[in-house]
Amino acid sequence: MIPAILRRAVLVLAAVVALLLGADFLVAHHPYFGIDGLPGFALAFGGLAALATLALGAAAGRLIARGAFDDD
Amino acid sequence: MREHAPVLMVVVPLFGAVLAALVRRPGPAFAVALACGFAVAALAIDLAVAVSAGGPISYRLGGWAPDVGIEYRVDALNVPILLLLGVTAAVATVYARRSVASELPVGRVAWFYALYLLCLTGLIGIALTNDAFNAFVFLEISSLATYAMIALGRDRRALVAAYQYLIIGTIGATFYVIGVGFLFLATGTLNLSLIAERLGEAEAARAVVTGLAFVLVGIAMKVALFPLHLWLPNAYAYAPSFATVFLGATATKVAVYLLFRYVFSVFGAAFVFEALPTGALLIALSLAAAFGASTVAIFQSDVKRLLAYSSVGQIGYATLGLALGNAAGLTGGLVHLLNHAMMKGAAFMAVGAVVFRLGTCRLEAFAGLGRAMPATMAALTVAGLGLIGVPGTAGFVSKWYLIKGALEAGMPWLALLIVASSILALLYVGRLVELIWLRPRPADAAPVAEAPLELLLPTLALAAATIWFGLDTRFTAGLAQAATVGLFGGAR
Amino acid sequence: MIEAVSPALPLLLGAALAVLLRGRARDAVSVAAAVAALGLVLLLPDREGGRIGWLGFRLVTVAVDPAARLFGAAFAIAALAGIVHALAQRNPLERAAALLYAGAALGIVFAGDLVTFTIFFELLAVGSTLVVWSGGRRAAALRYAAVHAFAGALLIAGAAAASAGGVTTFAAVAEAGPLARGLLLAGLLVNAGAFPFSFWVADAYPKASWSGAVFLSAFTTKAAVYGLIRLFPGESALVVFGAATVVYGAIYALNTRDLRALLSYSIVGQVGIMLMAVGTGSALALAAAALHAFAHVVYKAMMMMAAGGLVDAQGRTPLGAIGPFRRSMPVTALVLAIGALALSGLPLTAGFVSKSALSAALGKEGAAFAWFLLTASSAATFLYAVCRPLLLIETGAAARPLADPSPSRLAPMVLLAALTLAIGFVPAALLGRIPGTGAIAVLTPDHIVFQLAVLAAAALVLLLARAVILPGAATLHDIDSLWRTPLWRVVARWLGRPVATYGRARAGVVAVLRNALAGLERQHGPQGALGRNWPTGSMALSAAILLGATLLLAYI
Amino acid sequence: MTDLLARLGNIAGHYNLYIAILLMVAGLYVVIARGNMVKKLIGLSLFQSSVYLLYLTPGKILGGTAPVVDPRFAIYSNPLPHVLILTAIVVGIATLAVGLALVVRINEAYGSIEEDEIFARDEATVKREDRAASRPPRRAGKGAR
Repeated sequence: MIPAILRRAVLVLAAVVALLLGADFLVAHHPYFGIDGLPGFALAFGGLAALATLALGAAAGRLIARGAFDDD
Repeated sequence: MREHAPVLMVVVPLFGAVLAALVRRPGPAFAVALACGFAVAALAIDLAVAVSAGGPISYRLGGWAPDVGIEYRVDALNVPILLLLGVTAAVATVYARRSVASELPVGRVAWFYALYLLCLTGLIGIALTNDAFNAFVFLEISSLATYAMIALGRDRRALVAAYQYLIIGTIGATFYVIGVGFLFLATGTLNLSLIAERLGEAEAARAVVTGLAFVLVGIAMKVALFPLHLWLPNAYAYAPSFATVFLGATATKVAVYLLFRYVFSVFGAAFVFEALPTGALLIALSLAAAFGASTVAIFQSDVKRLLAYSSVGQIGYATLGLALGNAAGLTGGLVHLLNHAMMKGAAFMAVGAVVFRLGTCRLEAFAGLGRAMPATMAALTVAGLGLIGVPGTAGFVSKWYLIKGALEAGMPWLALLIVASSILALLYVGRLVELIWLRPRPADAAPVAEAPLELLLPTLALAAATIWFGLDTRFTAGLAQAATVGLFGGAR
Repeated sequence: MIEAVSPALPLLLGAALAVLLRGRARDAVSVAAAVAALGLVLLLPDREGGRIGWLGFRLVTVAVDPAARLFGAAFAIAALAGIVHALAQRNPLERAAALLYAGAALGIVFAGDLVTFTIFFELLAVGSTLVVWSGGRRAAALRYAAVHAFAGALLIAGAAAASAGGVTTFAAVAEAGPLARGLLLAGLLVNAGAFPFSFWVADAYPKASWSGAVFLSAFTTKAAVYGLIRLFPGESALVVFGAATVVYGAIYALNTRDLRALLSYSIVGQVGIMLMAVGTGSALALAAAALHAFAHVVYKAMMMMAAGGLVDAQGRTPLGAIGPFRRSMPVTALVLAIGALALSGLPLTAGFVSKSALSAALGKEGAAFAWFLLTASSAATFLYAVCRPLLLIETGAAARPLADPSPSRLAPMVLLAALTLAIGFVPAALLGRIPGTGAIAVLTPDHIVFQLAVLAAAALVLLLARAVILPGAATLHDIDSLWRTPLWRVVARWLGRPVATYGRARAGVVAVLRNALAGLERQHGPQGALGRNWPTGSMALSAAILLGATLLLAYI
Repeated sequence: MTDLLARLGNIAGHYNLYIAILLMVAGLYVVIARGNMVKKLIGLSLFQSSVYLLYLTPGKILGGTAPVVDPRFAIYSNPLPHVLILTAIVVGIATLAVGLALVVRINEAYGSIEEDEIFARDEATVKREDRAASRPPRRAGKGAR
């Protein structure tokens, strides 16, 4: 993958995130648990979840990688 | 006319046999056989209706009272057997024409039908009669016709098989008649119902036990109970295909019926299982049959022989039901007679159709046949599933009752063994199914057409019955349950 | 009259006919069977019908309620789309197996008692095994068969134990003992592919044919979810199993390099979500689980079709190889994209609708753990279904000229994609038909912003942390590695012993088995003691001995 | 002493039963021990004949007459066993006839009536068939792999 495209993608995503953060202050929330009604919660939680998933996946990946296609 | 239905059932095929022998030509002889087959089926249905409506029918031959003359008796126990014989005769005879014509020289076809009708006469007679000695005579009528029918097979090994069966069958029948002699000495009568009544007050208990042993072992040889089964595989394998179909569906079943009759309505289950170690012995032999014969079936290279060994194993289930001695087991044993007749009839018919098309029934010949003869092979597959006891087929119903019977008898290990023995059936059927559906047809094999309609329709009918009676158990299980109730009501 | 006809019936009949018929007749019968099944699902009245007495049981083959109709509709749609998609498949066994498989799935859904339910589950195992088998990978099919024989045995044993009192209704399960419940639950969890029984899903599904995988993705796991809704609503253990399954699905999907394996792992992950909802147990949660199953069947079936097109075109589906297909197979690529977005729950897709329903149900129940995990799983799904594949795509030309598959394979994909979008655009059309879910507002600004924010943040994190992007492997170790590469081989390696020890031991075991078989054949084969021809005299002797033994036993 | 004599007389009085048992066992022995198919059938006939004797023995009453309906005779032998055995003899003859016919056919087909020789020939047939059958499929099997 060409890094230039990636850099542009990061910029676009950052813009989208900023936009969503703004929108989050405008919409009316219907929280179930309180914390999920805070503006920006979804962004923070999504990012944390992604980080945790990546960390877990990478850690587990070393254990479970098996190699070539199994041909039986 | 209707009150003579019991005797007509015997007389019609008997005279049919004479007629078939007299006409000498294949066409008319087949017509006679077909007419007799349907007449017998109609009479059997008529009798079944009459018995379910009005209770047991007693028919006195020549008007003599039972203790002097011969009595035919139709009750809940032999109605299923009569239906089995009648329906098999009707369905199988349709199958007969092309199959017999292709396997026998023209000059012998009429004789073959005469023998077939004689055999049918004998089997119906055994099922109908309430006279111990009369049963022996019918046993010999059917056996003699069977020996000759087997000997008509194309392979010369058929002759040896017929000879072996003749020796063993005669020894069995003689054992039986010796046993009947002891019973006659002890009770002074040959009527089964009267024997049953008088056994209680008989003084010579030793004679009664000896008679019981002779009768049971004698019938067991006809049943092909495990160590006495050695005549059966060759007889079935080398007989003409139609003879195999008919005998495989009926002959041993009638013998098992006779066993049921003696054990439950003559001697009474209590006496049989107390006086002799019958229960334990029969369970051991039945299991030996279910495991031993089924294992042998796995290694066969001739499909008729494979199915014949499977018959020995399956008969083990019927006798197992008897040996359990409780209502569920008995129902299972009886219903298995009917179900096995359907499944094995369909299987042997399908194999007969292969013989018709290919002239052989060696295992290799079945490779890839699923593409060439899909309907026939589908019927064979359904029958095979029934033999395994897959839910939704008739075979499952009988095993269900057997397992129930084993659990009720406090023998859960036996229930497990019944299930385990099904795995053996899975192996020999699986071997066939894999060959038929998953192997390619050998490149140098000649093209094969689907079996002709005359062979296909009866085959499919029995295969459909295997599924139908696996789903709708009211009829078969109902018949068997009615018989069981009758037996336990009548048992002393 | 119609209320007595189970939707399974036309499909099972079609399976039987598919064995016998050939060519166009078989195609016509297959499609007609699927259409008839779908028609029955939609037309059956909401009550019990089709009672049969069997072996003393009262079997109810048709019992319709909203959940049954929803699952039934999903299965019937998948069956119809799958059959049309598979019209180009010339393997006769697979057609019959697929019809049997679909029929069994519908039979499960409309079963009104435990016995019927169990019987159809066994049929389901048979049908699905045959579908895997007809893909041509025999060893995988045998492993699949072993797992499902085990699961089937658990179910039968559980059903037998639960109905020991003679009552075979579903309600009897609630009052059954711990053994019966445990067996049934285990049997259903294996079928659902719940952790730790998930290994078989990604082992078998990628090895099916291009057309067979569609059926596999639709039926078995979701039928098990249906079974759990019926038998174990509110069983708290399901939340634990579901959570573990969600985590498992995410980890494995993130590490695989194979498209169809990724789809299989994502099935497992989504089933995990459904399990958590079933475990929560409120009426709304159960309805939401059913809704998610419906949506998932629809978009996963179309993704499997699209993946099947790639498999067919190049034989294997490593994620990176999607690149060259984008231009030459535009429809396939588009369907795959819509599916991936629906899987991640992007607004305006069916996935967003069902995830909103789940979120509402879990939230209203106060099931915080399940709710947060569900939300996190949306982020994780977006990572493995959309972002990571995009990063892995290799550019370059395809090895050979490629094109979208034939119309009979393209049309079902496109229609299912349209359905996915239609549900996403007009959620009320579907929600209004399910009792209890009509009140859920899906396309509200806060829901949309929430979901978009979760996904965008996750994507940004992945892009920033792309140094750790997971290269993955073609195949992954799973629980089944324990017996597929025997434990003692691993132990031997740890101990530093040469692996030859293992090889020698294996050769020894094989030799022992071979000898045992030869011995069995010596005994039972045509020349063996039990199988050979015996002289007449010995037959007579055995009769005499039996008689003698009987008499002797009688007198002592 | 008289008691013993009476018992001996009683035992001796059953001599026809002993003969029946002797015939039965001898007949069965011949069936079991002889490989010649005709001799087997002779043994079978002996075996069946023993049954005739077994039935007839209790039917005869010492001092009884033939079963003729006449006021002068009060004691007569039971006619039923005689009738039964008449039937059994017919059955026996039929069996023997079928058996002998089979042996004739076997002799024509195999050129022998010794069971072990016939088995040896059958075994050779089976081996030939297996060989013939195993060749082409093996080739086809390899091609299919």
